[in-house]
Amino acid sequence: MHLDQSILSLIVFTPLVGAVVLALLPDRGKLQPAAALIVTLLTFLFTLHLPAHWHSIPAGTYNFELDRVWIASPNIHYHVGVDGLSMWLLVLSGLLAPLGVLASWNAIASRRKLFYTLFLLQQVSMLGVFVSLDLFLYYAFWEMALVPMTILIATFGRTDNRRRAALKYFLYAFIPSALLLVGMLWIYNGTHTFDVPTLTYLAATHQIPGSAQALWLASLAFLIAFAVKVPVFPLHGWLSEGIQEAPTAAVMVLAGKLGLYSILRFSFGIFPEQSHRIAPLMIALGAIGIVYGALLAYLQNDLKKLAAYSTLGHLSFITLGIFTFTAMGVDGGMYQILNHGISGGALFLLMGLLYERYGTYDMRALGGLAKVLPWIVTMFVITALSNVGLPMLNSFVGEFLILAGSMRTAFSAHAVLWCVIATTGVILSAAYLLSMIQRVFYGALGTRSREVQPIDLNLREHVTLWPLMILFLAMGIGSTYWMRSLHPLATAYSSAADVPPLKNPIVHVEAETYVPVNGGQR
Amino acid sequence: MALALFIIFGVLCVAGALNLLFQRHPINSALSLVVVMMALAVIYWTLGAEFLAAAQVIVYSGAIMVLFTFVIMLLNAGEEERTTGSKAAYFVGIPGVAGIIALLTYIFLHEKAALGYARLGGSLDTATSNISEISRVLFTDLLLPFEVTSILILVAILGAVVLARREQ
Amino acid sequence: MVPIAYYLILAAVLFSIGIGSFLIKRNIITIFMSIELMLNAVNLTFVAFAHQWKLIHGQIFVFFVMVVAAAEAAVGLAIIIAIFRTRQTLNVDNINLMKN
Amino acid sequence: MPQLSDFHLFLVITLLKIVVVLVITLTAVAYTVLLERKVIGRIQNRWGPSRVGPFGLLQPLADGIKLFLKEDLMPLAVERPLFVISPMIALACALVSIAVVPFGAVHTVHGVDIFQIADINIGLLVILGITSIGVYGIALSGWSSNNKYSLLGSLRASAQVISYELALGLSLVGVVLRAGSLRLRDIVDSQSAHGLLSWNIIGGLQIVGFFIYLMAAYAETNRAPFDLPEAESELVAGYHTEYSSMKFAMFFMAEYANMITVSCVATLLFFGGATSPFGHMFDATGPAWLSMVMPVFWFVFKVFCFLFLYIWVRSTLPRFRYDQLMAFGWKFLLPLAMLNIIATSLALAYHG
Amino acid sequence: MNPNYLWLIPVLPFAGFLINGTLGRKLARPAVAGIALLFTAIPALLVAWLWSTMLSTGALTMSVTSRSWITVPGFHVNFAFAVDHLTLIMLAVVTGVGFLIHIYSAGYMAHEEGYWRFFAYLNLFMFFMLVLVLAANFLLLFVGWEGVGLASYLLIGFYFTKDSAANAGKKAFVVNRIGDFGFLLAMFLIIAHFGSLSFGDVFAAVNAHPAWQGGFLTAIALLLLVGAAGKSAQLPLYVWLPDAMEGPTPVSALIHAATMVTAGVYMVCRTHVIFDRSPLALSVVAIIGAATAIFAATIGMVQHDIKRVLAYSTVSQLGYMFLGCGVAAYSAAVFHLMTHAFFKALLFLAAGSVIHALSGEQDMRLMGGLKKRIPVTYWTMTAGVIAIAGIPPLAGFFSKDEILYRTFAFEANPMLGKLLWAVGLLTAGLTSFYMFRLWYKTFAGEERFDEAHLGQAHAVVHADEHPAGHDEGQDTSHQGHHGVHESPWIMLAPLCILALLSIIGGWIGIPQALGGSNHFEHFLDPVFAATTHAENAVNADQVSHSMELVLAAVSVLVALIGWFVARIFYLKKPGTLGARFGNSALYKLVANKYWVDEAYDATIVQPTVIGSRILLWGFVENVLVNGSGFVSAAITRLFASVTRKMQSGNIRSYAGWLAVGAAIILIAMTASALHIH
Repeated sequence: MHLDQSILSLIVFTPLVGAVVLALLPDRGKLQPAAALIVTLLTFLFTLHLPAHWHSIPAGTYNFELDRVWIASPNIHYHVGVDGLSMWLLVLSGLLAPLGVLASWNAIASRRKLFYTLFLLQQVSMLGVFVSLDLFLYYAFWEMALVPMTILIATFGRTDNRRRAALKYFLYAFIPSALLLVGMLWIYNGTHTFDVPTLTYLAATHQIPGSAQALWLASLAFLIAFAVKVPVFPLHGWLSEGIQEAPTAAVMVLAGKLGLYSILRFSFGIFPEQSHRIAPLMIALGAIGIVYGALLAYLQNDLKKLAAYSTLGHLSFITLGIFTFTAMGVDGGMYQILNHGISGGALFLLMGLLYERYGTYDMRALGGLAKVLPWIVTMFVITALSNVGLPMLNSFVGEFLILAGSMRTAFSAHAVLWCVIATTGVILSAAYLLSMIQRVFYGALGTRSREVQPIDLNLREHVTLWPLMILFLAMGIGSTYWMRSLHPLATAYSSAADVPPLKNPIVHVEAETYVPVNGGQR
Repeated sequence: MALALFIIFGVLCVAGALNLLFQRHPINSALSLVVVMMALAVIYWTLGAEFLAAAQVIVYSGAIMVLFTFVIMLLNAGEEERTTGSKAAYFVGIPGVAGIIALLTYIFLHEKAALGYARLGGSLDTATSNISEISRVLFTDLLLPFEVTSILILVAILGAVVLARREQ
Repeated sequence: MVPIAYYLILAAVLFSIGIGSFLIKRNIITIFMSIELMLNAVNLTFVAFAHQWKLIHGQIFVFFVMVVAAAEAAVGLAIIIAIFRTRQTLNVDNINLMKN
Repeated sequence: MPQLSDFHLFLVITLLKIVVVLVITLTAVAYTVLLERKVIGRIQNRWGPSRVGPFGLLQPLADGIKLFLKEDLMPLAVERPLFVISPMIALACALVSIAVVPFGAVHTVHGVDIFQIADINIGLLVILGITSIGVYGIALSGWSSNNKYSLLGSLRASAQVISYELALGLSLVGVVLRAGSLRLRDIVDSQSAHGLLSWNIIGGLQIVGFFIYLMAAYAETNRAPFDLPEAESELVAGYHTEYSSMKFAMFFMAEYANMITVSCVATLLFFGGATSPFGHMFDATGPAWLSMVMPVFWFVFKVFCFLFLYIWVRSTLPRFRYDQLMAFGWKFLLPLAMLNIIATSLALAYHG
Repeated sequence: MNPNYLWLIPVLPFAGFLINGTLGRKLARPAVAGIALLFTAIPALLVAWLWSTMLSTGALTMSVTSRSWITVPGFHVNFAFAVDHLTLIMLAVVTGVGFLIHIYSAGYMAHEEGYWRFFAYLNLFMFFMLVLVLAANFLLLFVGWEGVGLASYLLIGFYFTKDSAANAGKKAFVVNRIGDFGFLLAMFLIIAHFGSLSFGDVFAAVNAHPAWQGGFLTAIALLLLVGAAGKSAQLPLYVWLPDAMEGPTPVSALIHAATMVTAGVYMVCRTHVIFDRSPLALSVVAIIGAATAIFAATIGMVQHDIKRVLAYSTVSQLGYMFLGCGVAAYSAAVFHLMTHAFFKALLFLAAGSVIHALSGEQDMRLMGGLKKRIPVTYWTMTAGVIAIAGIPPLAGFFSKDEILYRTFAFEANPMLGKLLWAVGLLTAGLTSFYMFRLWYKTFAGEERFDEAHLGQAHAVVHADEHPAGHDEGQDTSHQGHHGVHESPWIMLAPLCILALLSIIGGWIGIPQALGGSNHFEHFLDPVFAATTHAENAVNADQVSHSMELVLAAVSVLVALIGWFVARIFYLKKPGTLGARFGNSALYKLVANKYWVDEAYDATIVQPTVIGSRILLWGFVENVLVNGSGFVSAAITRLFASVTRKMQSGNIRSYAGWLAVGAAIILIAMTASALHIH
């Protein structure tokens, strides 16, 4: 098989093989992290194949496609492929994984085997979600993502509250997933296919059978499952505790990507009209979430909590952007998914470094660290600025496009109002992030920072952080390089009028062609 | 003759099963079960499944039930006590059992004609013998499940050894 | 010529007796045996249907069931032995670790 | 007998066959005992039974009468039904196997083969199956006796039987592979081409399989050197300690019947069964009845040789220790049997 | 000159920033300063070259566009620089003054911890400031806009171990962000209406539609004004600038006086096409400007911290500039911007020199009589004070007078014009007063400082704050040389140059009424052409020339009065004014800066914080969001308490339920099957 066909499978299953290998290796010294590092680097290397061999394609078509029958009846395929969005998400996940391993190098001191095995499994499921073009395959990976993360939180959480946090995370993610499954099966019942391109085509040509009411409910089932995973504003009950407890490597991939990608690919793809219908609500929730997250972040004394609400704010930005259904908003939203992965990831990494040194996330106990940790403070400030959305750094491009799009959206009667509310987010985010910098790094030495011998970044930590810092700048200046491949999708979602042509015309759409296997023998 | 065989061994089956139910000593139950299995082996044979009949005798009667007997002897299990652990078992379960048996019987009788009749001896129209047909399918089409099954057995052996081994 | 339905009814009867025995018996080994009985009942339906459809696969399935039953018996009995060692009883009414 | 339908004729002839074979077998059992006593006596440099009848030939009869007339003791603590039924199981299982053994060339009367009671296409499996059922007799007898020596003996016996059953079964696979059938007639036929040379043990290169079979068979029948269940020095008399009179006789008979069965199987599988060692060399000579009787003669002769071997071994070899027995079975015979299967199948695949 | 060299102008300081930022820690101090100066000097030379090229070729504009920066379907933004005359002036000011201040800093900061950091930040600032002025579209302008805010944040918080400095930096950034909020919204509106952010496209579109008046253009203009007000410290958002004086003095000179804070003025001028279409917005600009001017001036009168006086003076002067913009006298505003850059930078640097001389003392009450001790500083500062006071023929007079005259002659709304002129005039008097007050208190009178203990009091104070060591902070570094001393020449040379500029800088814009030719305004004509044509008509009027003369005389008079008053109260009878008004409510109000900070805190910050703590955190988050989870958990638990009885732990009961369940499923299947039949 040509490499272009097998590359996605290679990407997804390399960590799986790695997980198996790790499970077999002994838990001795740094063997486990070293092996995990090799595996994740290898995966990252594979993901780099994608942008290197990328062909420009119209929306609704996919590169590196591979479509094999998995289960003949029900009609489930092993169908993988990527478009611009999923490609960059793969690369992003590929990049974050080795960084996560490096971040856990010393932070995880016991039960390393369990940690890295679960981490790799989590990686598998996440990569799998991004490449799946079959709903069922996707669902398998989607659910699989839940388990390792839950165990990671429950086992490697920071405080005694970890079990609770893990349970919360699990329930919040799992219960709506059941809705998703029902919605999926309902769709399958009507169309007899799980194939996403086919479903997208059917949806675009209004061929998905079912009453408007039923379609609406199905779309809600999809959206709620995704919105909880994002999380969108009132559904973020799990986020704060989850982020507080999860170890650095896990928290970097905890929120955002999966849910948002799923909304873009499945909610928008399969339920375009229903998504338009709910857009006003989502726009409002996005705007409120931005302000809400920022205000709550401002109140926190705990770094991780602050980061949690900051995450909520950023994800609300993206939600707002993609639901504007303007080319700017959707493009910016997708770009912001990548940005959030990097900026948020860097923030969590740095907080993890502080925690490794000082054993606390409490800002009241820290303070005055700038004097003694010059490199950390430099990185922290740059990261905070990236999160604030300073121009020339990555997040600005996304946030700007999102907000500009929200001003222009046709899907909300009060677009300008929501745009204004959302834009206050730029003030508030500056307020809380700079307060955080000030409380942790400026002023006099805090109680905890006085007790601990300061240690600045070592080589490993430099290696972990520099790629992100360089990416901040690169993605802030050269955004077109990344966004080129996102445009088709953005265009498709912004102008729902024209239907993307389907590469492979579908054959089995009529319900009559479906014959139960032994139905004829009675 | 087929009917005669069926009735003889069918009755033997049911009698054995009921004996299993009513005997209070586990060893008697076990022997009743052996009877059921032997009788079933004959019924298999009448349905043209000679290989299964032999396998039933060797595997079930000769291995599994011996194992049961062994364990009973090893644990020196006595007659069971009449404890009342669960009312649900009686008040819910027995009607459920009755319902199942009644329904299944009803369905099978209802569909009697559709289900057809059994011919004594070979059920396969093909000239090849039952056993070679089984082995052909088993070692060609279903080779993977077959091999997986052998792994299962291996795992079961190891599991049994680990479980039953006395703690050091 | 025996109707296939009779074989199936026989299987149903055996199966029901198996369940009934499961419900009534207290001795865990006997309960285990009733499971075997149920398995056998199901096997009978497989064989009967294999006969009806003239397909060998029913018999092969029975073969697999037997193998699984053997594995299950081995592991199950080992568990019973382990339970007996710790709790000194074979009465399931006294074995309720799952309670609460 | 024109008034009899085919079916009734079949029934009648079969019943007749059963009766004849049973009688012959039981007689054989009785005289095997005598043979054993005589041979062992000679080996131990004494006469053996010689008082009853000429050369002691009526000794089995005397023994039989004695056992029949003895008081049938029923200990108080036994599980009565099982205590009674287990010797029956043991004997029945020992005798039933004979039913599928072809002890002569094919010779039909009214469409019924008179030198074999039942010609089943899974004959070999039937023998294995019935052998495996035989364990119950031993196991139950020991347990129902409610005597710790009996129980230990029966546990030993059944563990031993189950363990060696594996090696036994596997040792036969090579033969089955070569014949391509489980029907005993087919197996015999597969060895009939060139007499001695095409026997499985020589032509089929199953000598390893044969020796595995031989060991396993000795263990299966609880015979020396594997007679641990009846080790007098440790367990009084093993599982039949509490038995007396007829019930004891049944166990006794079962043991020897098993010996005969096992010898039959060995003959059938490895020594060409009822075929002549000279192949078809003398087929044409002699009258028709001779061609009917000669195979039976050859069969009986071969079985006799095996029985003699049994006795010879018993009087020669000492008893194993129990752990040695198990280790020998699991760690030596079983892998060897598997190697034998692999080698055989490879060879067959190479030739085929 | 090849337009591609334009890229070099901002990129070189950025390179300096990168080098100093990454390697500076390991480099020697002269190397650090050398790098920073080199990467500032080259752009300055490039600007000079640019200037000469443009003058010689007569080319009005020069622009350069790179590949796309942000592209989405239907919208794209490039990296694009454009130079016109307005930009050229800004470039000259930024690079020129910036370079001088770099030189000064090399001396001023010589003993500071984090020398490399300081120069890295300064270079970063230069980069962003140059991007800001060179930008050819709104977004790139915004890049510079935010960037200078960042640099300002970093530099204000340079002494980050001091809480006040860190607070001030944060405050500056956040308040600036409020302005940016307006700027962003303005950009969104522009995108929504024009589909482009390029100055060229937008202004061309506006010019092409004369019918567009007010409406959305007013909205855009007002939002831009919010941005400008934030950056240029105008009335509602000025609060950050006085606090920003926590930064090192060269920073105050460069960022918070000469360049960054004028970005708002620059932006209004740059987008004057939009403002011109909205009289309402212009009026608001003018009113805000005037109000800020007088408001800040009043506060400036009573400050004791020398830098704070200058800070309020900056706010006030920026108000003048806004006033100029508001009456569409853009060239006058830019003129004032330029002269202000000269004299305010001078004043700050001189003040820095004073502070340096007094080892970190900033309180004017503890100064006095320094005239003899630091003569160069004294004389240069004098030039600056006279310039800002608006006394001819120094620079401040011409530019300020131009604005006042234009205000008086404001045609669109004569009433408002007269009113604002009055306010401006009053402010001019106040400016003169407080500047001379500063001058007298610093240089004249008796020496009120305790020379023996100079710097030590601060050292003690700071020792309390920083027990960790004596090597921290700005003040302790001055301990090395006790006694009042003149600054080294590396600091004085820039002072002298700036003093010279403050004196002669105004001469390029002498109005025709005073016999000049107003070169400056004509130079800017191409940029403000559309607006200034109308003004020229006024200028052409001889009557207005005489009027202009009268007005100039009045303003000079007011300035002299201010000087005179200051002379009475601070030279002749020091202390009398304080004695009379020291306890009055008015004084307290002014001295406490009208309690604006407190008012903002009480009306905006605290309600937000408390509201979000109680309502959002207490109610929404913990009751609604988390509570919903608890409620659903409780409901589940309720159900479970019933159904769990089924799970008795007895395997037989499980089997019973299993059996009945199987039966039920069978019944259902049978029923449905029969139904189908």
